[in-house]
Amino acid sequence: MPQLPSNPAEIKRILEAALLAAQQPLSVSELRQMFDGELAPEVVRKLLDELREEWSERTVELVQLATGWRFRTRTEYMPYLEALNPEKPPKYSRAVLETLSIIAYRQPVTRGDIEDIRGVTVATQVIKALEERGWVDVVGYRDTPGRPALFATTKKFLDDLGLRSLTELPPLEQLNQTLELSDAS
Amino acid sequence: MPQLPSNPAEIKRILEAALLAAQQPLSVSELRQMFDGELAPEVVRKLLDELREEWSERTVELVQLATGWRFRTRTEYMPYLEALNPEKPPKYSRAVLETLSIIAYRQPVTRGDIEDIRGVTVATQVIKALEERGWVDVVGYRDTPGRPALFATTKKFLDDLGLRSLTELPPLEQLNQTLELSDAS
Amino acid sequence: MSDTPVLDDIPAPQAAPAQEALARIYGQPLEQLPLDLYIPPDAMAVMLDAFEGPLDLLLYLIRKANVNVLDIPMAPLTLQYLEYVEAMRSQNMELAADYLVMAAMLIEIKSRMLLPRAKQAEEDEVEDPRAELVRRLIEYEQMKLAAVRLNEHPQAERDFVWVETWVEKSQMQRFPDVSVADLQQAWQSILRQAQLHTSHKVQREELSVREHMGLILRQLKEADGFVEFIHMFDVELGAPSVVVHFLAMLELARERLIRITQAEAFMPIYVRLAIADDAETPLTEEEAGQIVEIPAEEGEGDAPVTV
Repeated sequence: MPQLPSNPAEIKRILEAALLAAQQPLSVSELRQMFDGELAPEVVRKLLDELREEWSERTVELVQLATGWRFRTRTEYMPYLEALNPEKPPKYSRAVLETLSIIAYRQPVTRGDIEDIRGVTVATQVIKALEERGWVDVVGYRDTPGRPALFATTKKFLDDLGLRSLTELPPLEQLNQTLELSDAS
Repeated sequence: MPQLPSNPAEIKRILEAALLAAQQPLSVSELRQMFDGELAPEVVRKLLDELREEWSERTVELVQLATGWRFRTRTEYMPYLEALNPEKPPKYSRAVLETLSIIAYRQPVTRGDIEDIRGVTVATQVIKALEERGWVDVVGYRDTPGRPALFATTKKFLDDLGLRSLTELPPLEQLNQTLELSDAS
Repeated sequence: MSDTPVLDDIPAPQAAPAQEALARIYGQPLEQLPLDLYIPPDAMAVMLDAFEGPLDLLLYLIRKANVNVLDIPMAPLTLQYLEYVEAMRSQNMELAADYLVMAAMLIEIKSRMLLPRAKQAEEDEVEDPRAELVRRLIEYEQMKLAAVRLNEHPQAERDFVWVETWVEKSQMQRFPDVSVADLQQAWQSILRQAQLHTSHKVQREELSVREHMGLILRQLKEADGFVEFIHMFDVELGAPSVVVHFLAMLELARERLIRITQAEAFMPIYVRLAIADDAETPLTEEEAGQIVEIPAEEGEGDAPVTV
């Protein structure tokens, strides 16, 4: 186990190296492993905040996600990077996106719940596409006849959208207020 | 296809973003693809040289390989990254362990001594592995024909095994007894 | 038969407004719906693609007419909805199934609204037959908008790439862990082997002497020449250590690994590593006369280590 450097600047560089090389987001506790747990979580968090600040004006940015911290390229460079990578991520149909929204905002939901909201049958491949992306999974079964599977979004979904938690999802349009207002009138 | 920025600094930032995000080395011609080939190879090379210089003091370095350019984590951070991803540690072969134990218990010994005890030839890489580990070294040469090197264990060996001195190794007598007992049973 | 106001601006499939695209199909705006009930299969496919379902179609009709969701004119809406569904049904029964369920619901709501309301019920907040439909439309529209927002949110691989700098694994040399128990086991395995081959007798050997032999050799190697005998000892380590050190030195001398020399009696004793020259270049007569070499036991130097 390597030594804990006495110099905070050096510790920060080690955190930076680890985060730049990581294949998945690294949590504070994972980062502390590098120093045999000898570094207090608050210190790691403080250094991470400093790192985020240091990188804020650069081509890649340090973001805090659901499962930890990770560097990512700034969105403005994507048009150029796309030219390098001919493999494009899937572009989702409205059916997939609406299903994803319902799972994200109303989770946990069954396929029946999704169908009730959308007013149409949900094709198997719609849910499958989301499961294959690792964005939704089955978190349980509702205790009703047929024991339908309950779907919820995963941490990967939050990570891939750069969110720390579901509360960071874009707020829903407050359409209900209109309803209440006009009911009152 | 995005526009070629007029500002060289901006082009450099795009190259940087691409190289940081790339999963494999990027050649000059691949990098030029991002600008629809409108950027002269010499310009790309010059900017890459500048980037290498800019990153020379940082946690990752830009290196030129046979197949292209790539950011690489500096070796000094490896021990920390290793602590982050504890892989299953490799194991020494029986030959290495037996050689080590002979050197530990019978030091200083020549390769011939080890071969006599083990009854088999000791491959060069066996002793080399232990020397590279810093666990054994040559402490002298026996005054016999061929002047064979005498190997002994080092202080690092004791440190790494958590011993204060060789006397803390299990006594051979005890080992022999254990052996006899287990043979008898 | 309709007692609700007719909404002229709800587009019928026969007369879709040309200004605004109904949908975009493969990037091309669909500005006009087919003009009569005969819809070419391609156009029908386009139309079915344009709506995500009956709720989507209803929302479209309502928004297009710019009427309040909370006060839906059921008769014209139902009428127009049915015209669309009829067009779809003529082409694709399976897909129209969801739409037919909704059509039935609309007709039911419309008929309930036509029923005269009891006077007393009017004061008691009778539930509007449209309430459930309105609730569903609002919830669906909320999710539909959320989907658009979600899709606009930066997404990994589409809008940004994770940074994953290369770690040259080959540089990361991992060493095996070895414990005392491993050594013990290795030794036992050597003994087993030895027992199989020979009837060697394992003798007790003072390990500490062996350790000090190594220490002395290393000490001399670092000194790279003569070291005064008394400097070879660290008295602070205590008498047992000094004794063992001395025994180790004798053992080394016996094994001809070191040379211990004294120019004459009572002069300092020097210790140095045995070097190749010792054997090949004999000392000069004078040197030989002056240097008293502490003799090593002959014939033991290359004896194999007993196991």
